[in-house]
Amino acid sequence: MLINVAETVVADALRGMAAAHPELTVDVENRVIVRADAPVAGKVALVSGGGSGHEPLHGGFVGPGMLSAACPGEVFTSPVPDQMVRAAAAVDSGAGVLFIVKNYTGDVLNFDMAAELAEDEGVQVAKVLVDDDVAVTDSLYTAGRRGTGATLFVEKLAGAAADAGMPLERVEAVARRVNAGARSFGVALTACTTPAKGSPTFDLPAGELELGVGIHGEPGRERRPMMTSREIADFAVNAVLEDLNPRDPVLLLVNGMGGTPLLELYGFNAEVQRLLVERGVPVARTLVGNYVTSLDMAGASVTLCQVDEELLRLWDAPVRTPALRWGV
Amino acid sequence: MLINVAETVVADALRGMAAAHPELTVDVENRVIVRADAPVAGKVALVSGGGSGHEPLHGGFVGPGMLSAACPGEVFTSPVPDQMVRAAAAVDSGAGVLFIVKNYTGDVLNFDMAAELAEDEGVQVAKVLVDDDVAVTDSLYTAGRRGTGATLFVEKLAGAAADAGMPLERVEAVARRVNAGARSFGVALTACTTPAKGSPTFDLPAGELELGVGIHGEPGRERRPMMTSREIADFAVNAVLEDLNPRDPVLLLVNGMGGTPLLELYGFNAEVQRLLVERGVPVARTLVGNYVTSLDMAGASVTLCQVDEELLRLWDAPVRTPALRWGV
Amino acid sequence: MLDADFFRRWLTNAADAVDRSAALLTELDSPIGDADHGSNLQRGFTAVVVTLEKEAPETPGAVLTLAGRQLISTVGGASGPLYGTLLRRTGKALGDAAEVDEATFTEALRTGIDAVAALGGAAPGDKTMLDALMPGVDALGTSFGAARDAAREGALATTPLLARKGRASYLGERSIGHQDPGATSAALLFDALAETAENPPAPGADHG
Amino acid sequence: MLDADFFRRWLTNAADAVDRSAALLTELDSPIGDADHGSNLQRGFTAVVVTLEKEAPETPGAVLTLAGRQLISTVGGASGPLYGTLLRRTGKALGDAAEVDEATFTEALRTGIDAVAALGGAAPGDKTMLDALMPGVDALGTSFGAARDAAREGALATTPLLARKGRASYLGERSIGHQDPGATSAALLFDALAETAENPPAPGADHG
Ligand SMILES: Nc1ncnc2c1ncn2[C@@H]1O[C@H](COP(=O)(O)OP(=O)(O)O)[C@@H](O)[C@H]1O
Ligand SMILES: Nc1ncnc2c1ncn2[C@@H]1O[C@H](COP(=O)(O)OP(=O)(O)O)[C@@H](O)[C@H]1O
Ligand SMILES: [Mg+2]
Ligand SMILES: [Mg+2]
Ligand SMILES: [Mg+2]
Ligand SMILES: [Mg+2]
Repeated sequence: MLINVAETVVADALRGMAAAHPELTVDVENRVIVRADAPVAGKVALVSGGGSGHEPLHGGFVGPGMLSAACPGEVFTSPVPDQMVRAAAAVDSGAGVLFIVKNYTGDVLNFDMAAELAEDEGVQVAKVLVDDDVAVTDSLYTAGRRGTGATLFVEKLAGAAADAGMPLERVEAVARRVNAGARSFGVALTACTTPAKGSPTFDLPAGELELGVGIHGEPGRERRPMMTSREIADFAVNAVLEDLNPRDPVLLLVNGMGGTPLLELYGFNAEVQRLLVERGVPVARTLVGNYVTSLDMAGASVTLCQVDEELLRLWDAPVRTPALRWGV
Repeated sequence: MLINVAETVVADALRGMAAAHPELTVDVENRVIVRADAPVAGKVALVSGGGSGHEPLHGGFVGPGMLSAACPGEVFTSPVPDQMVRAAAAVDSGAGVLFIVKNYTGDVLNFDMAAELAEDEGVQVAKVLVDDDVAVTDSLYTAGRRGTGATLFVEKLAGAAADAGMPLERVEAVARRVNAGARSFGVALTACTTPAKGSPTFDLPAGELELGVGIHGEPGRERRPMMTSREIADFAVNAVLEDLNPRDPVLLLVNGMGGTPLLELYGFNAEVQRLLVERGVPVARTLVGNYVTSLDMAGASVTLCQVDEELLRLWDAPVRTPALRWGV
Repeated sequence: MLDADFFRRWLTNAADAVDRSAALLTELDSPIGDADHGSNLQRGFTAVVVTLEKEAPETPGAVLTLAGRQLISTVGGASGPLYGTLLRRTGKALGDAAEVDEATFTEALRTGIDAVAALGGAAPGDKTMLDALMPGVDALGTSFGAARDAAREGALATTPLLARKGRASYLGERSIGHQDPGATSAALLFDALAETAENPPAPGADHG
Repeated sequence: MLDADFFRRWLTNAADAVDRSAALLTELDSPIGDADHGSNLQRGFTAVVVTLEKEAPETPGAVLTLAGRQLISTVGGASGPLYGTLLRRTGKALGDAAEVDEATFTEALRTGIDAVAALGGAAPGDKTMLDALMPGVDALGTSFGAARDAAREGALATTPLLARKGRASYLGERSIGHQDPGATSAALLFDALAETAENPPAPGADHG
């Protein structure tokens, strides 16, 4: 690992972000990344966060048209409520704050506590839970579906809604609509190595892969002998379409877990798109890259997000963040 | 590896690029990626290329403000002259074509042949060689310094010069000036795995690293026990500054080799910038990310590129490519 | 009777135990979690010890409430709010008495554990920290030693369970056969409690 | 006398040899290169065989020129233009004679090898394909078998050399102790040449 010591990994990264991105205000000590022009008068603010190790999520999505602030926790560990309260206070213009929370016990509990505290301080807070991962059965017997790739769509589309001047309830409604129409499935070809552990989080021999993994270096639902890109695409797309029957066109995210070369990701995208054509699912926009990662894990995930005309317009709306940029 | 078979990796990736980027015209069979609006009347065109496995270099840099076309070879193998000739014909508006060539025997020989052939076909061709890697002594006893991270700067700044309407000689002069003022140094924490070989290109035990690597999975100049991010930054920055004594401010690229998480890269950037402050080198702009990669290799490189006012203006000029985007 | 110093020593002993077992906890969190439980608790309990030293709260309730708040502010993850709530609610239940007897503490701890169950929505048998906390507090009526043994057994007994809460639940059947890291750290807390009770400070020692 | 068919068979044998040794060539290209020499040549020679079959050039010169052009168009890397130039220039030097004698071929091959040296700027001893090509062509005056042996020895003798050209030169001293992949493939070409000469086609066989 290219680190100093495990204990300073997050602080070191924040110092590096501060140096690279003058358009962000990075509070290294309190671990809050805020767009430098916050609060933006009259606009709803978006705060997200979660464990570190998923970069560019979330810090790389802070900026006009997307997040107002991000709270990075320790590697794979939800941030603490203090961070979210501080972020909310920094970005609230009076129009309220939307917390975007991936559905993990830790994230949910910490954001819940933060919401209470922030409201005590007079900030109007709404929350949206992202739970798009079809590998987990959403039942009483699990912590519920995990939040993975759809987080990018929720953050972008709700960010555009806020940018368009929508009030908090409407921004929240957009976020919920996006999450409701988005599903993901991920595979791992290797485990990842966390700084604290210093060795792979689980044992995955070359020549095998894990189907249905999340983004925290956990093993998936099932181990299989290595499959081809085409077979993996087949499995992932089928898993997603079993759960989502899109009537509208979709946004497609072919996401790398961090250690998979872009060359392979693009090849994987070719297979995914071929299948979607076969299945009659029109792809309105495609994003290929390492956006919601698990440190150095090799693997990929497929997220489909169905979009009506309004959501598509919000997707195309300008965004200017370190990792996602288009429009003016 | 997330692939079908080694033989189709490049073609598969090109199909995936075509599906993801409607703003590019991708000729999968002939392996040429061209911006869809080429040729652009009155403007000099830029053609680059090299082995695949370095993505987003070069295909991800095709678009307004940067490359007109890219020619991807097999993994780590220079493309063939036929590709470059075809690319040149597709993008030449009559104002001439600049070939941007990384200094490797294969790239140089193939681009040289292509230049002759393209000129036979009536295209005015200029060439610029990128050779920024200080790990290689530039002497009669080597193939000369390698082209690595500076390629991004040459492609961006010459692209902006062409976009500004400069004639071929001036675009070429800009490219040469950029290369002359740019130096890089890279380290590897792991080897990479090419599809054709299917196993790491060299043996690097955990707990050791290679100093002075290129971008083709070759070992470096020297193997050492693992160093901290700070020590590696120290070594890299010193190696670069031994060869480059910048009077002007610099553009800084803290580049990931592909397998190093963004979290670690930002931490590494913090160390690099701390050192540059200590050494009195003003950093005008910073770019942190996986831009010039070696498949899944873990590691990073540091590139400094000194810029006068004109070059800084060209850096800030708009660019709209899959991997680099800013301005309008 | 248990005074503020007793609880301070408990938490200090717990911090030491977490330090010693951090690698083990993270190791247990690898096959069925995300390999951070040890470093999470280490960060939290280190901060607790520092805060208790600095703020020197003077009642058992204040010690536990402060420690709980500190865990919430430094741990993150699932275990931060859960352990934080455990201590905070236990502390609140103790009120501002200068000393409490064992029965009062047992009842307060049960309140804290109930708060954990309410917050996390887990029940005994779901393969979580509750599987050590519940038997631990149940045996506390008998003795500190009995509580230690019961919590330890509870932690060990999580191995054959199918996880229904927390990250391990994502694994479904594959969560079976692994000991729950949170139950293991919960057992450490009872360990430290027994250790604290069994090793009273030398009379006349400076209680800070 | 050597006719077009002889050269076609040479290149077909060479393609077979490259196929058989592709993994070895890539393996040799790993410690001091970029692990692609085997797949590079395999791609190229496969294409050469296909083209020769399709276009059926009728003179030795035309066979070699076409094969060289095909290598340039399909191999890429350093070896593509170098081996392509080798065959193309050798072919050009043979002119359009329908048959050539061994001495003429030897001289033409020397021209081709000189073109490789001029193009790549390498000298003997630089640890490149030239270290097998040069001794090979020098011994060709004696016999095809002698050329094979000399080229093979030349390839083996690259092991202790310090590389001064190509990727291996980036390694400096660390290039010492590894056999050069390009010299190894060059020896394969002489191998295939000897094999071709030693196994004339059965009289009356269809020469396509
Ligand atoms: N809903 C819950 N109720 C009670 N305990 C839980 C719950 N979810 C998780 N836990 C406990 O938390 C432990 C994991 O803590 P930790 O690894 O620090 O957090 P995270 O899972 O966020 O990485 C689990 O082993 C389990 O004992
Ligand atoms: N300048 C040169 N002159 C002659 N031969 C060279 C030169 N550079 C490289 N070679 C030969 O090419 C071989 C490598 O070929 P290959 O691996 O196919 O290309 P690349 O180095 O571009 O990956 C080397 O082993 C060496 O024999
Ligand atoms: Mg965690
Ligand atoms: Mg090569
Ligand atoms: Mg954990
Ligand atoms: Mg090679």
